[in-house]
Formats: sequence, structure tokens, C-alpha cells
Amino acid sequence: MVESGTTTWMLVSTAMVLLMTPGLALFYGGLVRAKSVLNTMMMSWGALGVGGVVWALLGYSLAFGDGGPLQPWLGGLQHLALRGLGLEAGAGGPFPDLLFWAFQGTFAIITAALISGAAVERMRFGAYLAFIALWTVVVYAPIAHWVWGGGWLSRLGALDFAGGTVVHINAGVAALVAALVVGPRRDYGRQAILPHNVPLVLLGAALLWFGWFGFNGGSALAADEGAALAFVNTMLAPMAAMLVWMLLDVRRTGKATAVGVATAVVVGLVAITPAAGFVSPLGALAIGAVAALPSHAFLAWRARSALDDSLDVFGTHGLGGLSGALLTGVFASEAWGGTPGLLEGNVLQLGVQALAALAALAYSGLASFLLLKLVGALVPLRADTQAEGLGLDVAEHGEEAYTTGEGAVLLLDGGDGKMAPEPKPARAVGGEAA
Amino acid sequence: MVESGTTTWMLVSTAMVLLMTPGLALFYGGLVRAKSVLNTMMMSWGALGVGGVVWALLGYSLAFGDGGPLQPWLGGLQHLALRGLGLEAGAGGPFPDLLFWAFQGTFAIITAALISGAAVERMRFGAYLAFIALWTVVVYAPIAHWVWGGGWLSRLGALDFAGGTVVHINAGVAALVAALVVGPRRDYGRQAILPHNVPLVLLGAALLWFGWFGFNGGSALAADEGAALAFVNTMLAPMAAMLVWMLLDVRRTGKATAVGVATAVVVGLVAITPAAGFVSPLGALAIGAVAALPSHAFLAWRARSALDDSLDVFGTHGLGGLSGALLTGVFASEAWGGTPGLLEGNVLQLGVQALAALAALAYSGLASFLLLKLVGALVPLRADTQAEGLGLDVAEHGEEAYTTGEGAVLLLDGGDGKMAPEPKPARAVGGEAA
Amino acid sequence: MVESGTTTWMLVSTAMVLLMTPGLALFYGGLVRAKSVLNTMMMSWGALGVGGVVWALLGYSLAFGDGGPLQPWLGGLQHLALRGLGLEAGAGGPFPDLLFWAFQGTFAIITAALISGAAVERMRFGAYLAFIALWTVVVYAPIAHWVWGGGWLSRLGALDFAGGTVVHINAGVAALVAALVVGPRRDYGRQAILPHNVPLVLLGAALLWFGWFGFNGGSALAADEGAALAFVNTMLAPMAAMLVWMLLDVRRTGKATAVGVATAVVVGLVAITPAAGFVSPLGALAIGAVAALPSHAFLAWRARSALDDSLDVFGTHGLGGLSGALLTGVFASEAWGGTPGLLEGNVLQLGVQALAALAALAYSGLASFLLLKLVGALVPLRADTQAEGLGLDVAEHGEEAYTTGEGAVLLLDGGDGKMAPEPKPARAVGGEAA
Amino acid sequence: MKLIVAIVRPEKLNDVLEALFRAEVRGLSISRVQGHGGELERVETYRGTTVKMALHEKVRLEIGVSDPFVEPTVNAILGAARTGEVGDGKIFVLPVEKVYRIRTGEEDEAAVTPVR
Amino acid sequence: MKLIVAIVRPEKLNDVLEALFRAEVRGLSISRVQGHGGELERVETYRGTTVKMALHEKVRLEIGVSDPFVEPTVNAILGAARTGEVGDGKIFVLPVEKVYRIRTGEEDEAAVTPVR
Amino acid sequence: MKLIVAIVRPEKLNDVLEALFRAEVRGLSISRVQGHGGELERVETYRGTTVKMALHEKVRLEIGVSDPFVEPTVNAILGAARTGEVGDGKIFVLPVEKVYRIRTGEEDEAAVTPVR
Ligand SMILES: Nc1ncnc2c1ncn2[C@@H]1O[C@H](COP(=O)(O)OP(=O)(O)O)[C@@H](O)[C@H]1O
Ligand SMILES: Nc1ncnc2c1ncn2[C@@H]1O[C@H](COP(=O)(O)OP(=O)(O)O)[C@@H](O)[C@H]1O
Ligand SMILES: Nc1ncnc2c1ncn2[C@@H]1O[C@H](COP(=O)(O)OP(=O)(O)O)[C@@H](O)[C@H]1O
Repeated sequence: MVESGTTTWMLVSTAMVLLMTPGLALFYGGLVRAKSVLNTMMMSWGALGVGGVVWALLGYSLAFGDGGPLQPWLGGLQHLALRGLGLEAGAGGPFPDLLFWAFQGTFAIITAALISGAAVERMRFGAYLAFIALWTVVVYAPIAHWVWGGGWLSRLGALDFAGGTVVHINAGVAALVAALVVGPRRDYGRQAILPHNVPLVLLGAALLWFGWFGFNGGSALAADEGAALAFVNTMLAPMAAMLVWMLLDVRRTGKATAVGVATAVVVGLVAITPAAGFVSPLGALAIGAVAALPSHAFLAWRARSALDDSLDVFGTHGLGGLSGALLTGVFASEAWGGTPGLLEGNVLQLGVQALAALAALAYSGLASFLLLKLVGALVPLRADTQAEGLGLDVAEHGEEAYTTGEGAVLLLDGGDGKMAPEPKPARAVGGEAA
Repeated sequence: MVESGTTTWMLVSTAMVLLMTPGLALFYGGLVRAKSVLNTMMMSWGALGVGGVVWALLGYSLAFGDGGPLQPWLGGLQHLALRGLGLEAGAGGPFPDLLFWAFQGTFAIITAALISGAAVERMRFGAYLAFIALWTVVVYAPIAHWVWGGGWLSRLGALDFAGGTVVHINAGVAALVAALVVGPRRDYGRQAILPHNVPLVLLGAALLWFGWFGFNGGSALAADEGAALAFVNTMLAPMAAMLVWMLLDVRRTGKATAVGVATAVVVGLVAITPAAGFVSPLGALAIGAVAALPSHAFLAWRARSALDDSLDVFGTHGLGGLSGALLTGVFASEAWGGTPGLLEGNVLQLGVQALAALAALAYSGLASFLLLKLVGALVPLRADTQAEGLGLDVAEHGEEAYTTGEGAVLLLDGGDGKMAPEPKPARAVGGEAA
Repeated sequence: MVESGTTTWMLVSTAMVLLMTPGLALFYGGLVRAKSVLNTMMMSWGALGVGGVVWALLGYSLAFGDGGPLQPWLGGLQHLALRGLGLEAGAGGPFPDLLFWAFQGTFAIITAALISGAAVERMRFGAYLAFIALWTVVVYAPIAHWVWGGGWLSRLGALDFAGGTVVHINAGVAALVAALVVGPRRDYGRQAILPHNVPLVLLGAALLWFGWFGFNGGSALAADEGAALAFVNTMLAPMAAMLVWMLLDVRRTGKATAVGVATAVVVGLVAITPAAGFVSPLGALAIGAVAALPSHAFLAWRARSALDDSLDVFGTHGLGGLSGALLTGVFASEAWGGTPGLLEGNVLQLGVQALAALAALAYSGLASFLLLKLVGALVPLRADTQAEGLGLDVAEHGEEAYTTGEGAVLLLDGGDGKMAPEPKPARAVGGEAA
Repeated sequence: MKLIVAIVRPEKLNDVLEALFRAEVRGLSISRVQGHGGELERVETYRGTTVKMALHEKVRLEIGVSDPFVEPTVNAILGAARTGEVGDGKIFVLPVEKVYRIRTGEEDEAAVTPVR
Repeated sequence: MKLIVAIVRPEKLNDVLEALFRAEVRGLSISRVQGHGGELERVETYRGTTVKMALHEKVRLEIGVSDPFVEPTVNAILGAARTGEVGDGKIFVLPVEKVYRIRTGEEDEAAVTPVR
Repeated sequence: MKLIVAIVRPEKLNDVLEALFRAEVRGLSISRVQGHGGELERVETYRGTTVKMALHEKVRLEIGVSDPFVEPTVNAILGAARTGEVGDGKIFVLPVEKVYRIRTGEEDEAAVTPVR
């Protein structure tokens, strides 16, 4: 039976999570140079198109279908092209089954989009789309199956409330691999590459935080105590992460930074994701605070290293996800809906958490590498030097983000070589035009 | 009886649809030149004020009141100035009647705002506000009545789930007429007029998509299977439209564009609007994909024609709405909550859909023309040449969107000619100021 | 018992109100000069961190705890650090108690953030954070207790549906005091200080309006008739305020302005806040319309005075809140869920409203003054002259909002004086890099 | 060698560019400037703050030409940038001592002769 | 005829404009530039990236004047733009061979004399 | 005294600045310009509107130097800004009649000699 309160919560949560991907586009877009902001944003928007359709046609079935004998590793094909997904209440809870597909789809989409931050300002758009299409099927769907689809990690008892492993460790590692395979930007390490629009970054962070309430709260699959707990924890962890990050910033440079605050909020959100419905609110504060430390240190190191994970996807999502997965094993509490964790005397859980994280790390790392190699064997992964210098907006999309139109000459042949006659401005009907 | 789950869904949906109008302001604002971005945004914001109040005073009653003998054509006057609208559950469903007014009001507002895209950068703000005030009463309310208020089109069995005809064909045609009556911008066809801020366009598209889940999902007037179906279809159709549009872009110029993606998403959303609760998810994918074709072709033609429908309101909303109305007649499915459509053997439905679309087209076209002529007879519709050159932001609103304040001299007389004495900066209480 | 519909509404409302603070960051950020936009935005974001954690540790308990003998004045300490807040339905209604904490927390946060508008472009960030941390405990929590926590104002029968007094009068007065204590910007009254990005202001206003539906609607603490009424009134009042403001603008300068529209919407929202669940929809229209008058006049006067309440926090929130509090006493209606007001013959209620407003005014004014003096005695409140000239973004945060990176030289020693060896760009794995 | 600096209306820029290209002038650089001249000041209002805007958007062209090109260049600009209303702008002709083409190191006339 | 190019602090621009108008200099164009001089460099940090910003925001004025106006113009700028701190900027006086008013085609002195 | 005006590629700016600093040239102002030269035009499309972009992003440097510094300055720019591809830009050397340092009122050579 479909229940109206729960259905409403899942409807709203799904819309909120969907909004995260355009939010990510703004977050990432603000962090790059003005000459590549559109390309960067298109990498997220493209995931909405490509990732969404792939999820409908194939991904969902592999993640949530019944895999039969393969069930520990992969789902079956019975939901190919949305087959068998109806409007009755399904396994997810007292809301239409198709809505569960949609909710999960928004997760698949943003996971793919997250990866793009490692390869901005140089990866070719077509190659990127091809990669994430394959990646959604080959990497995301299986790992989602392991944890949420009845696969081996769920049987093992790994705790991942809303996707710390499936989404964040997974995307973070894939991003790391992409940064290495695609290689650094030519200017990287030689010139300062600075965010062109920090207010856009803060706007993106705001939409991410807002959407994350749906991401974590909706993962309760009910409008109940569990949802409320996940919600409150999603509010507290980034607050704590922000405060700690500001202190670390002050210690390092004497100043708290806006980009730092936006980053910290994301790190806090990432870290609480696997734990949201399993730890107490004070646990959430602790997780947010602690998770800020490794990520802050890693980002400081990374920018001086040769590793051009340009928007620090690994440092924020990969490492934040790792911290979150382990801290879930520490703070999980029976009284708050979780298996007991380390603090409640269950050492084992921490091991299970580590194992799940390692499994995702290994599989995602290897499979992402192979997929990039595969795509790279068919089409070049990188834009050429000149395109990179000019900026990918013009080179890959034939557009500029910000233009006055000065010096732009109208081509009236639509680019196909045949010049149309110069159009005469339409006479206003009835002589309104002066 | 008011039911909490349903009421929540209608509350949230209404807020989401209301957010679409400021979202449209960003979408439209990014597409114009920097010198008219505020005027363009004000055309949407003005609709929130003028359209909303007109809807409260008169529009709603004409659309949803009981028209007595005129019922096929127009509602009655019993809800003038919100009279008779209370908090008990009403005809809309198990949620407060007044909330149905609000939900419908957000539709009336955005429909009026949509039109503005055809007349940006030249239409006078006062004339525009007068026009949309009249238009909401004379054009929008009757057509809404025909389709949703128990009028002749609803009796005929025309399918329009969330306003493909009432909102999009209607606004699209009115925009076409406005473009013709107001006449093209002086630079149109002579100079390249390019979007000044494409990230703003993408942000606007994101808010539109987000809000559209309330637009279509809320149109189920319940938090049930129908809402979930409408929701999922609202997710799928724009994804398909985006992919097809990117392919068409690549075929034409070799490159997928960001403005194209934003446009495609809107076209997909428009096209699925009449069908959202009546077709299967695969049907939604098909509708989104197919609807991209005519709109893409039309936009390419339009920009080289003499028709300065500046932001392509007709090409996206009019034509997208038309495609959607007809495709609803094709893909509507009994199993998914609709009357059977062409694919289920019901040829007639396609005819009914065409008739409804034509009726809206004809009435909106004619009535919008007459209203513009009427307003134009009382006040000039167009800003003068100098104002258009200077940009409507300064000319119509006395503001610039982006300014450093350099060369700005404070006037301390408030513009009324009497100079005030130069203010001495306040002494800080307690000497904090250095 | 936790009820799913109500819980969903409270979850969504809380997320919407939380989004208002980053929305405010955009609203305020657009209104300042480009050189201080990040600092301005950080003042709101900082409130999310500092205010949120302070609320968790101490503020909530003082506002909503049981004060025992002190109950008329202040709550108790039983909820220190979230103690005793669980997931069962609590005093708030049929939704988890912890969610009531979260909902109230979003109010505490935005109230603190609102104050910042009076002190932008000159107040030191650290001093500001210290001030709002103290202020949340010493000023906000007690006033919230008086009105909503069972304190003396609630016993007196003062009507404040969603925080006209607790949030807006309170923040407005504190802002006034902050403007006076911190002192005006050096350029104030000498040079024109203009908004650097008006579209950002409109975007911020959009997010504020959207979130305000949760602010007022959620304050019903139920998904019922009262929520719907509050919602509809939250839609109508700003519409009316916008129209009146545009007329006043036209009367003053001949032109309706975009900054004016954004301001008017906020004034309308502020004014309806105390009344939302107590007045009829027509009453809401009236309140929005009337409240525009004093605020419009005050803003015109303020900018020519020596009072550098830079973003007019007092004029919009303080005065708007005052108008709203009094007009609630006028329009409150028994039929619409309120105590009868002046129009229903109850003169007394107006007196009670005035008293409550005065109490908040006096206490907040005095306590805010003392707190600023206290903080100012420990650390300087103001940035020095040079920092103010340079802009607080660089001076306080070491960042620029908009930069091309030209002339920026990479420091590879992380600012600690030891130069790292120049990094060699990583060799691409597998030779993808050209 | 001369450097021609011209201030023109932004809305006339495309016409000026076309006229220059027609006059075979193919090397130039432009930038946005704000100018003050005889133009009417405009009043703007932001909340309570009313200001008089003393500066207007203009475009500045900078064109290095060899001596025989000075006259055609000036004439092209004069012809294409004129509206007859106050605010059309100015042209300044400055002497230049030396010009270099960075790509080749070529000097003077050779430096401004377009390559084909 | 001379072209006076001045680089000043942005926060001093309005004072400079006022001084120029008082000196009856009414035609000029300004633009935003970034300058390097003796100013202290500032350090900025974006996540892990720390940079030294070698350029500072300045405003560039360009003023075509007839010879008798050179001195008053220079003095007006010197007076109004000075703070005494490093970074106040520079003034360059360049020779001009020819000036045209685009609106009328007037030349030289006539081209820079304001119309009334 | 000379004023050296150079148009260079934005991506070469940092190299140019470094070369200038190494040549002991420490005073300069830069601004963003858009240039037209022999560069290939690029085509952009916005919905149905296809345009040819005739202008390319460049950076303009303006450097006032005393006569002995002209050559080192020009050489520094020539060396650091060159890629060999069309579009590298130009250098113009203009005569200057007078230079003032606003902070001190110093003139000419003294005005451009960095303080220590
Ligand atoms: N003396 C000058 N030096 C530099 N620029 C000038 C000068 N006079 C005018 N300009 C520029 O030309 C523009 C138009 O000048 P103005 O005197 O109004 O026009 P007109 O020549 O038509 O009388 C100004 O906005 C300014 O940018
Ligand atoms: N030689 C120069 N050529 C061009 N611009 C210069 C030159 N020297 C300084 N400037 C400009 O003047 C500004 C201030 O110069 P600086 O030498 O720091 O000041 P001061 O003259 O007070 O010592 C610089 O930021 C730069 O914009
Ligand atoms: N005659 C000129 N006057 C001013 N700027 C010029 C001139 N010629 C070229 N430029 C500037 O130099 C840039 C590169 O010029 P171009 O002729 O393409 O390069 P190259 O010198 O390599 O042939 C142009 O984009 C323009 O900004």
C-alpha cells in the first residue's frame, strides 16, 4: 500500500537529490577558470542526461535486480529498460516502486558527475560522456548492488546508510585514477590556477547541502524517526567540519577562507553520509569534526604535489568517504538505529567497515582505470594543447560563458557555407516600433 | 477532511512551482545582454506581484468558479477577491481549498512571465505589466477554465495533465504575437546579440527543473501513484531531450552546447507536461526525445528569420507544448492512468488533442493581439531608440546590474532638488572606529 | 506517535529554512562591493557553523528547556549538548523531538546572520563570530523563550506566529546597535557605495521567499489547515508589498527598481511572519501593502543620514517586524486561528503586541550593545583603514571573489617559508597527455 | 609609424571594425573604458542611495599603423563611429618610435604588415 | 596637444575626477588596470594553493588636453590622488600629433573644447 | 623617457612579468584587451545564432621606462612572449615628454626609479 506521507517524503527527497547535480555544476564551475566554466558545468549536466538514461536502461537492473546465483556480485536483468517497475508499493517501502528507481537514479547520476572534478579543463567532452556511461554500468551498479542490492557487503553487515562507500569512496577513487590517466593540465604546477567565481562555489555548496537532506534523510526510505535522525545528523556534521576547517585554515595562514568553508561543508556531508542513520547527534558532531583533519591536510599536500586532481575530488569525497566509513564503525550505536560500533565495544564492525571501503577502493580503482584505457584507445581523452590554452568552453562547446558580443560577426548561413540574404528586421505589426 | 501527507505534498509543490518564476528570471536574465538583465528579470518578478494579485482578485474565480450557464466558457464570480475560499478540504482533494488557489496561482504567474522572453530588451516595463495583468484575466483564466475548470475542453476529453496547453502553448503563442506586435530589437539581425552569462542560464534551468517536479507531480493533487508517475516522467523526458539535442547540435556544428542543453531540458519538460500522468516511463523517454526535433529545427530557423522572439519562447514553449499535446494523444496509456492514445488504437484522442491545441492557439493568439493593441493605444509599448541603445536597466529601472560605483557621485537631495547638508560620518559609539 | 505526513512537512520545512541562510548570503553579497562579497557571505555561512553548534550545545536548552522558577525569563539546562532530545514525538507535535530542535536551530542561525548586514565591509570576522556566538545565547535564546518557550510574553498572549518579534525585531535592533557601535564605513556618505551584482540579490531574494514557506508554514508544526493558511499568507503579503513598493519607487524617482522589488519582498515576508497563521488572506494582502510604507520611507531617509546600517537591516527587518507585530494586533482574526484583533474589537491585543515588541526592542538593544562592548574590549571590532580600503575579502580571508589569476605567482612552500622543489607535472599514466 | 587611439560608442564598435577591415586595417586592440564628456549625466537609485553617473560606457581602439595608413584609418573611424549626438568620442594620433612584432621580431612597417 | 595618462588608486578616483572637473577638464576616459610597483605583495590561499599576488587594482585615466591645460591637469591629479603611501601611481605626458572629435570632425584644440 | 605598450597572450603574461622583473623593470600596469590580427577566427553558436568571433583575448602592458631601459624591456618581452604562432602580439615604443610619481611629485627618471 502506498502511504501518502512516505510517498511525499520520497518525492521531495528525490527532487532534492536531483538538484544536487546542477548544484555540483555550480560548485565545480566556480572553482575553475572562466575559460572552462561551461565545460565544467556540462560535465555535471551531461551526467544528468547520459547517466540518467543509462540508469533507466541498464544500471538499475544490475544494481537492484535479482542476480540469482550471481546475487552476491551483481543484480539480474529483469528490470532492463525499466521493465517490471510499477506504481504499487515495492520493496523500498510504502511508496511506488518506480519512485525507488528515481531516487536511486539521482544517486547514480551525481556519483558519475563527481568524478569530473578531477579531469576538468582538459578532458574531451565526448570521451568523458562515454566514460561515465560505461562507468555507471560497470563500476557504480555493481558496488551499489554489493551494499544495497543484497550483495556480499550487505550480507557481511557493512554499514553504509546513504552511500559513503557506494557514492563517495567510489567516485573519489575513480577521480584519482582519472587525474592520473588523463594527466595534469599544462599550466598545473607552473601557473596559479585560481577559482574564477567564489560566490558561485558558495551557491553550489548551498544547493548541495540542501539536497543532501534528501540524500541522507530520504535514504531512510520512510518519513519516520530514522529520517529525522539522518536529517539532524546531516545538519550537524558539516557545522562541526566547518568550524574545525576554519581553525585549521587560521593555523595555516592566519585566515579562514570562503573556499575552505564550502569545502569543509562538503567534507562534513560526505563523512556523515554512511553514518547518518546509525549514530547519535553528538556522534555526528564528532564525525564532522574529525573528518575535517585528514581532508584538510591532504588538500594542502595535493596542491603542491604533481597530482592534478584539479578540484580535489579524492581529498574531499574519497578521503571524506573513507573517514566516514571508518568513523561509522566507531560511532555506530544500537540506541540510534545502528549495529554497535567500536565505542559500544564492537571492534569487529570497524574491520567490516574497512573491508567494505577497501573493496570499493580496489574495484573502483581498477575498473575505472581499465575503462579509461578502453575509451582512450578509441578516442583521445585529452583536448589538444591549443584547445587547452584557448579554454574548453570555446574549444569543446563553441561558446563563451561571459561575452559582450563585441567583435562578434553574425553568420547567417548557419555555418553550412551558404550565405543567407541579410534579414531585414521584421516590420512591427501595427507600427509600434519607433 | 484534510490529510497530512497530501497537504504536505501540495504545500511543497506550490513552493517549488513558485520558485520557478525567479528561476525563469535567471534563465532569461542570463540569455540577454548585460545592459538589460535586470529589466528581463523584473519582467518575471513583476509577474509574481501583478499576476499573483490579479489571480487573487479575479483570475481564479474566472478559471475555477462555477460559470452557471457560461460554464463551458468561463467560470463565475463567486470567488472574487478570494471570497469563499477556506481551509476545509475542497474540490481539489483532501487538502485545504485555499492551497488549491495557491497552487493554481503559481501556474498563472509563470505563464505570464514566460511571455516576456519574446519582448525583452525593448518593451516598456509599465506597458508589459499592464499587458500581463489583463492577459491573466482575459486569456489565461478562460483557457484554464476550459481545460481544468470544467469547461468545454475538459468535457471533450482533452488530456492536459499539468498545463501543456493551458501554460505552454498559450504562453508560446502569446509570445509570438508579442514579438510581432512589439517588433524586433534595433540590433536584431544586424549585430550578434549573445547571452551575457551562461552559468546563470544553467542555474535557471536547474531551478526550473526542480520546480517542475512540483508542477507536474503536484498536478496529481495527491501524494499517490499518479504523483510518482508524473514525477518520474518529469525526470526522464528532459534527459532524453537533452541527449537528442546534443546529437542535433553535434550534427549541425560539431559541438554540444551548454545553452543547448539548458534549452533541451526545458523543451523536454514542456513536452512531458500534458502527458506526465498518462504515459509510461518509456513513453516519457520517447516524448522527450521526439519533441527535441521540431524545436531544435525551429530555433535554428528562427534566429535567421526576421522574427525576433528573442528568447525563443514560441520555439521552446509553444512548439514544445504542441509536440507534447499531440504526443500525449499518441502515447497515452490506460494502464498508466490515461485515456488510451493512438498507440493503444484510439485515433480519436489525437484529434481531440489537436483540437484543444488549436483552440488555445487561436484564442490566445487573437486575444493577446487585441490586448497588446489595446495597451499600445494607451501607452507606448516600446522604449525609445536611445533607451534601447543605453539598455533598459538604466532606462527603465535606473539601475545597473553590475557596477563598481566608479564615477558615481552621491546625490544627497534624494533627487528632489533640495541639497541636504553633507552628512558627517557618525561618530562610533564608544570609539571603535579607528 | 510520529506521523509520516507531519514529519515530512517538518523535515522539508527545516531544510527550506536552512537554505535561507546561504540565500541571505547571496542577497547580502550582491548588495556590497565586489571587494567584500566573500566576507559578507562568510558572515552568513559562519552563522551556520557557529550559530548551529552553539544552538546544539546551549542555546536550545535556554530557549526551550524548563526554567523551573525562572521559567518566565529563561529555560533550563536539561537539554545541554542535546541531552534528552530523542526521536519519539515530543512537545512540538507528532514528529521526532530532535526535529523540533533542528527546525528551531535554523531560526537561531538566520537571526544571527541577519545582523551582519549592518556591519559589512568593515567588521573583523573573528570579532563578528565571537559576537554572534554570545548573542545567540544571551539575546536570542531568552527572547525565543519568552515568546515560544513558555515565557512571560507567551503567557501574556502576545501573538508571534513565526518570529516577527523573536527573529526580525530582534535582529533589526541588534543590527542598529552594531551599526552604531562599529561605526560607519570610511567611504560612507562620501562616495557612492553601490551593489556589485543585482542578479545575485534577486537570486538571494528568491531563495529567501522559497525558504520562508517553510519558516512560516512549518511554524504551524503540522501539515494542516494552519500550515496552509500560513503558506498562502506568505505568498500574498510579499506580492502586495512589491506592488506598493514599486508605486512608491515610481512616485519618488519615476522608476520601479529591481533592488526595490527584492527589498519589498523581504519586507512583505517579514511583516507577515508574526501574523501568518492568525489573519485572513485579505488581511495578509493588507499587511504586506501597509508594511511597505514605513520601510520605504525609512530606507530613503537612512541612506542620507549618518547611520551606516549598510544593508538596511533595521529598515527591513526591524521596522518590518514592528509593522508586522502591530498589524497582527489589528488584523488577527478568530475565524482564521488567531486571537481577535483590533478589527474584531479587541483593542487590548494591539497593546500586548506593542508591549512584546518594545520588550524585545529594549532587551535586544541593550544586551547587544553590552555584548559588542565586551567583544570590543577583547579584540578590535573593526578592520583597520588599510584593510577596509583593500576590501575585507583579501584582508580577512586572503581570497578574491573574482580573479583571473593574472599576476599570481605560485608559492610552493605553503607559506611557511620553506620553498618546495618546483613540481614536475605528473607524467600521465599510459601517455594520454600530449 | 603612428598609434591611433580612438574612443567610440560600444554600439558602434562593430560598424567601426567593419569599416577598418574594409580600409585594410587588420591589426588592432580594443578595450572597454568609461568616458566623461559632454554627455548628459544619468541618475540611478539603489534603495535610498541616489547617484549621478558621470561616466559612460565606451570602447577604446588602439591601432598601430604605418604613416600612409593614418588617414584611411582616421577616416574609416570618423565615418563609421559618428551618430551626430554628443558622446561620439575622440581620435588621438600619437607618434611612435618603434614597433615590434613579437612573433618574428620584425620591426616597424614590417611589424604591422599582415602576413598572408 | 598632449595625452595625459595617469595611473591612480581606485579609491582616489572620485577625488581625482572632482579635482579635474574643478580644473575645467571635462573630457577623459578611464579604465581598470592592474599595476605593479613598490607595493607590498599580498598572499592568498585557495585550498592548497598559495599564491603571491603581484598586481594591484588601479585606475588609468587618459585625458587629451591642449597645451595650456597640461599643467592644471597634472596638478589636479597630483593633488587629488596622493596619499603618500607607496602605490599612489604615475602620470605620463605624451605628445599628440592630431586630435579629432568624431561627432563633428573638428580637429585639435577645437576637438577637445567642450560644447555648451 | 619612453612608454612601452605591449600586447601579449594572456597565457604568456606570467612569463613576461617574470622576465621583466629579472630585467629589473618593476613598474608597469596591465589590462585585458581584445585584439584582432592574423589569428584564425573562431565560430560560436548560441541556439540558432552563429557568430564569427573576430577578437581574441590579449593582455596589454604599459611600462614607463627611462631611455637606457628601453632595450632590455623590449628584449625581455620579445623573449618571454613569443610562441612563434600567429597572434603573439606587438610592442610599441612611444615618446614621453614628462613623467611624475604621484606620491612624491618626483619627475622623469626619478619618477620611475624604484624606491628601496
Ligand atoms: N579630452 C578627452 N580625452 C580623453 N577622452 C575623451 C576626451 N574627451 C572626450 N573623451 C571621450 O569621448 C567620449 C565622448 O566625448 P564627448 O565630449 O561627450 O563627445 P563629443 O565629442 O561628441 O562632444 C567621452 O565619454 C570620453 O570617453
Ligand atoms: N614604470 C611604470 N609604468 C607604468 N605604470 C607604472 C610604472 N610604475 C608604477 N606604475 C603604476 O603605478 C602603480 C604604483 O606604483 P608604485 O611604484 O608602487 O608607486 P609609487 O610611485 O608610490 O612608488 C603601480 O601599481 C602601477 O600600476
Ligand atoms: N596594428 C596593431 N595595432 C594594435 N594592436 C595590434 C596590431 N596588430 C596586432 N595587434 C595585436 O596583436 C595581436 C596579435 O597580432 P597578430 O597580427 O595576429 O600577430 P602576429 O604579430 O603574430 O602576426 C592582435 O590580436 C592584436 O591584439
